[in-house]
Amino acid sequence: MAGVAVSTTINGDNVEYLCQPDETLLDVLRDRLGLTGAKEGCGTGDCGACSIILDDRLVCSCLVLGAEAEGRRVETIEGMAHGDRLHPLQQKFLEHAALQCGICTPGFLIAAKDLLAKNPDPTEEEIRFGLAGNLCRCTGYDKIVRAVQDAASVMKGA
Amino acid sequence: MNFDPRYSNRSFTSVGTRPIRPDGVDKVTGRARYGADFNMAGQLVGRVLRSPHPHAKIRKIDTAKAEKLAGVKAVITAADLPDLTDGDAAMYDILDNCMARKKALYDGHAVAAVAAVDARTARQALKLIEVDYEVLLHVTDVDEAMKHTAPLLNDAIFTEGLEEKPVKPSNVTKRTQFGHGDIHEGFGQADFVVKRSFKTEQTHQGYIEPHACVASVSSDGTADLWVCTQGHFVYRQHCAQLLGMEASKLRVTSSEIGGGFGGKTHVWAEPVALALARKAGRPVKLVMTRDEVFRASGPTSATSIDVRIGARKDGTITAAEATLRYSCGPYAGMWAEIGAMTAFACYRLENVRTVGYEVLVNRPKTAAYRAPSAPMAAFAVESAIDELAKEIGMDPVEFRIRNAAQEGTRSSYGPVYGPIGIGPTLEAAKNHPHMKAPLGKNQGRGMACGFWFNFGGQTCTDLNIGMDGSVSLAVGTVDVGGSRASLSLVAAEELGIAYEQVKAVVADTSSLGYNDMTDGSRGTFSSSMATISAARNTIKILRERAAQMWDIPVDDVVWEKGHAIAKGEKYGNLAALSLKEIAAASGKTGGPIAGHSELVADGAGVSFATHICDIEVDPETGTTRVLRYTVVQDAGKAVHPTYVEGQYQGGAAQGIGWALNEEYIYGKDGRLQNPGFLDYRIPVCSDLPMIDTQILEIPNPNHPYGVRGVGETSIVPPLAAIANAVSNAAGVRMTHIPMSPPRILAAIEAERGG
Amino acid sequence: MRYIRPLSMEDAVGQLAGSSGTAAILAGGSDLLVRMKGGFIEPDLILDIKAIDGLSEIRETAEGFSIGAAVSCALMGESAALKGEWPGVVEAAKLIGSKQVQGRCTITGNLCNASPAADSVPALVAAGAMALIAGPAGRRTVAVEAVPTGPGKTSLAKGEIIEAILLDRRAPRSGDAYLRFIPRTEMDIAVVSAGVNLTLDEQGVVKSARVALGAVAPTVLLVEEATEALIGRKLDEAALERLAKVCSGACRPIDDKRGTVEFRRKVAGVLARRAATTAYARAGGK
Amino acid sequence: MVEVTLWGSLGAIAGGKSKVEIEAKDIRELFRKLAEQYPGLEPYIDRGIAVAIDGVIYRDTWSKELPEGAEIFLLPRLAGG
Repeated sequence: MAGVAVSTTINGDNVEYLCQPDETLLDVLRDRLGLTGAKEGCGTGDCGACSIILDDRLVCSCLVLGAEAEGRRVETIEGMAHGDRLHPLQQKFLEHAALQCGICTPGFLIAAKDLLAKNPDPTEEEIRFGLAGNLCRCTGYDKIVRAVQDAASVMKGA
Repeated sequence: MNFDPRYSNRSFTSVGTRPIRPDGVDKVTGRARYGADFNMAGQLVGRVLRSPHPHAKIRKIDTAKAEKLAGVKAVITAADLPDLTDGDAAMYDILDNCMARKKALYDGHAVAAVAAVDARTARQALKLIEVDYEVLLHVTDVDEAMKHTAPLLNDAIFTEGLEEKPVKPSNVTKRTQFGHGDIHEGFGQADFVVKRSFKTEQTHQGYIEPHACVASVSSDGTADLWVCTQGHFVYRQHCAQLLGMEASKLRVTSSEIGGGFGGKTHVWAEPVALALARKAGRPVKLVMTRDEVFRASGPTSATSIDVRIGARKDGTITAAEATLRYSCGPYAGMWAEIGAMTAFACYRLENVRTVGYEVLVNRPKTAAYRAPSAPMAAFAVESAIDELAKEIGMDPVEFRIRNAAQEGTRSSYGPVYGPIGIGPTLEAAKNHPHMKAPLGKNQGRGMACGFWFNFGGQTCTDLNIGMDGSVSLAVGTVDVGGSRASLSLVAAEELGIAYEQVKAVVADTSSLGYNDMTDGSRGTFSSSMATISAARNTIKILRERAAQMWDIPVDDVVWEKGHAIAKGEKYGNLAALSLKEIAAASGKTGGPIAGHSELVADGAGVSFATHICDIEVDPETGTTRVLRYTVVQDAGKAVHPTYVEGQYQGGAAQGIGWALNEEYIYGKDGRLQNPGFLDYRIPVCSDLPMIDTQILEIPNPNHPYGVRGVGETSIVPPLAAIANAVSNAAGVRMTHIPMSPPRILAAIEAERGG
Repeated sequence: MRYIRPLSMEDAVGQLAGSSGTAAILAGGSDLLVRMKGGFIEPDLILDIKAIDGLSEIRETAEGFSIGAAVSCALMGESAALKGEWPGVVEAAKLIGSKQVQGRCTITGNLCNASPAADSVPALVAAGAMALIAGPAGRRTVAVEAVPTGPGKTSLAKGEIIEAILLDRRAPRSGDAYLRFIPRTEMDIAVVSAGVNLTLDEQGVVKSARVALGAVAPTVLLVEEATEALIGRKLDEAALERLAKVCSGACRPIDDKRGTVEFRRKVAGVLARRAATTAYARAGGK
Repeated sequence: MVEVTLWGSLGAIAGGKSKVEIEAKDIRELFRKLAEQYPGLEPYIDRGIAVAIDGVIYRDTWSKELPEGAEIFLLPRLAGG
């Protein structure tokens, strides 16, 4: 099986890698590039823990082949903070304790970032449906929704 | 060692505040390392071959072809995990569950495993392993399995706990009984009796992180295991015993854990990974797929429960009885026993009897799931209580208040209660605005109570003072939901310093003494007790050092607000010494400063909750919508209230999923039909409303701060609270969990006579 | 195993026609990668069609809309023109999976996966959508309901690729709607679903109607009796009752992990009725 | 002398008694004497029994004293989640 040479942009950096034709982008990120922030909770697009943004679209990286990233822009949780300055969503997740075990948190943050980019002033219902592709088993979602609401109001003010 | 755990009323500076958790930034930046986020040089990929049959004799396993495949470095079967359990039946079951020995006992039972250079090779190797099965008749339903005609899972099992010793083997491993008084007499006094049968389907803990570990075994017998677990010390003990290793040579590091809820209290893949690593001579990473998680780890019991409760016209319960049958998977358990103990624990009963039956079925080995066994029993009992209140014509809250257990009540499982919170949670629920909010068409309100024991157990904590006066707190209870924050607050409280000055870590098994696992809601209860004890031991040393620095008797030194203070007029010119100053001088005053604590935390203090919920039912489709949900629970003392709320909300959400949609669905072929998050439907964000919480604080007399465990009780009432709400909304009593739309619609149609 | 990304439809068809072994077309990948993960398929060739010119576009033509095979459902939701004319089709497309899956999945993939429970298919069938197919013998157009022939099976010949889904321009006073039943609010596969497409005359009487049901038979059902039940009537209670009844009657469902025969039968009628009510209102009926 | 209450199933093994009188000052002595007087209980004790003393449950503490007149209750050792 011949490897596929891929040249892509991840969190603003040019990255080149070789991957197998059937290897998912999630596996490439985690196993080849050491970017383990995206998690594999199911591998079938049902939990959202591996969420990334691919050319401004929110996707599950487990449902994207590594080969497909050629020439595209990938954003992962590792690129969300600027240096030591957290993104407002990250800060609000901490302040609201919107995480318990934290395994779903990177996926939620990426999905919430995409949500606010497209809808800066979402209603509670829009947040709930916007984040319905991300499973959390610890929090009951209450504090996650509140953190996103709070972040949205901070980001609007900024 | 003379630690006094008794509660003393005091005011707090740090405890009760809501700071950001110490592991938080790593978790929001993707830096935190979970089970699958760790790698070792030269690591292989481990994969497990699983039985496709629910019940089959394993005649022969031929691994020759797999071993010859290029890139395969080890293939193991049960033969590579010889029985070293020495008559320990519980350990033997764990071993057999890790790798089937003579029979595959459920769809998904491990039968062999490989380690290969990459995942693709490992997958191919699994296909080359030839297993010769003799397929046997199987049984997956708990009631079916109890019948005399049912296929036997284990012909060496004879039911324990019967008055007459049985002569035939059975799938029922044990009968247990609890209670007091005379129920016949009690029912004789009743004006109203409700008798109902209930069923609950099997659910999974549903943690988002699949089981994952990396194992490495050196030729000198030392080994390392990196693993997501609720109890790395217990994993070490079990792995060492199963593999014939010395515990001290196996260092287990607990990774960040992506949810457990009881499902990570148990070794599944870890002994297999170690055996592969030992055989291959290279580290092995073994990560379960989601499909494997559902098929071969976790689940709780499926149950079948009969309840009978009688009461007088005035609303006094005169007798209560329950028969509870819980599935254990293929190995003996004590799940019905726990159900039988908790069933009526909320009530003050003169005559009560519960009988539990542990039942073997061809399903995965039952594991603990958050207040294990209690939610199903509470579903049955609290449903019947609601129905009885209705028959008597009493408000369901009033009826419960009238019969609630209180301090001095003999519990239905035996001992007499100390100060408890069931009454206060009921009163709070009664006065909650939620209770008075108006309801619309097709909407119903339900409420229910729940009880859980809470545990303590063996706990060991180290508190080290750095040369700069900062504090390292090493605990041995895995942090499953924010306990490092709570324990840092406790250390800060005792030492009288800022929360930020404390850094808590979960130490590996070679760095700290043995700890029981984080289960039974014991994490914060036990480790806070050990942290208080360690901090007090540290303060004693700090006072001694200060006394040395001042050259005065230690008895004249007190510790206040993070400083040593020389007490009395004569020392008026001595400025208080800060922790930092004492630490800086420690090299001259006797060396490093540390406090330790090793204790058995007893007296965990039982916990009670009352939940209220509103549900709307679509009578044409059976769809439900949770409109509003309120949790009232006693925390003893909420150390970090935000995380206490989080436990309440999370437990409620899991209970809502269980009540409405989650279930293991087996086909006639005994295979699990829905081993994935698409068809095993845990609640998503848009399924739930905000979950209101009310924290009550009825101090636990057996903890210095009054802390009780809070993690589990919140999953006990939801099944019943929702069943009561759905029943009220739909106008028909729901007796089968989950109340999925087809079940609700069928019940409505049956009620209509349609 | 090979991964290739052709730049033209001719190249794609040639690669596909010339391939030996299993070939898989990759557009959104939300079904393909799941099947690969589960070990149900190990393709020798993965043909990524997203780089083919025009395949990722929604084109408005004089006849209507041409939705390229690589257009994500999220993109469909962002097309005001498409949503304006075919709200039912768009809402069906927007129900597939999560936001994450929306960013990848396509209605063509949904059609070719040939699941009886596919969300967009009943809406497309009700809409009378056509599939434009490119193959070694040139191009052909077929009704979408002719594509799936059974669970997991299609009528596409070797080397054939669906290039686009075609929707007509709307006649005045037309409306469509799609509803599905799932136990959760999101992230589920339809237990039963209904798509309804209506055109009314100036009096609000139904002139033409197409009703399609999902997950109640091996392929999506176009219910002829439902058309009969609606045409020539205003959507009064009696018409709706009759619609629900014929839809329930037309079902040939099975018991499975997602629902029972009785449940699907009953709810098919309920959904058809509710979807028809919405479609009627969208068509301007009162 | 303390009076010890056994839970239902345990009582059956101790000859149908729900309460037994034992001369024991702490949990360790209680277990030893119970095993001597009711050999059927030994496997249960080996597997683990919890002792509730005046309502407080102790799981592992041999040295815990049994005060005269205290309510002593034996319970199964439980699992948690």
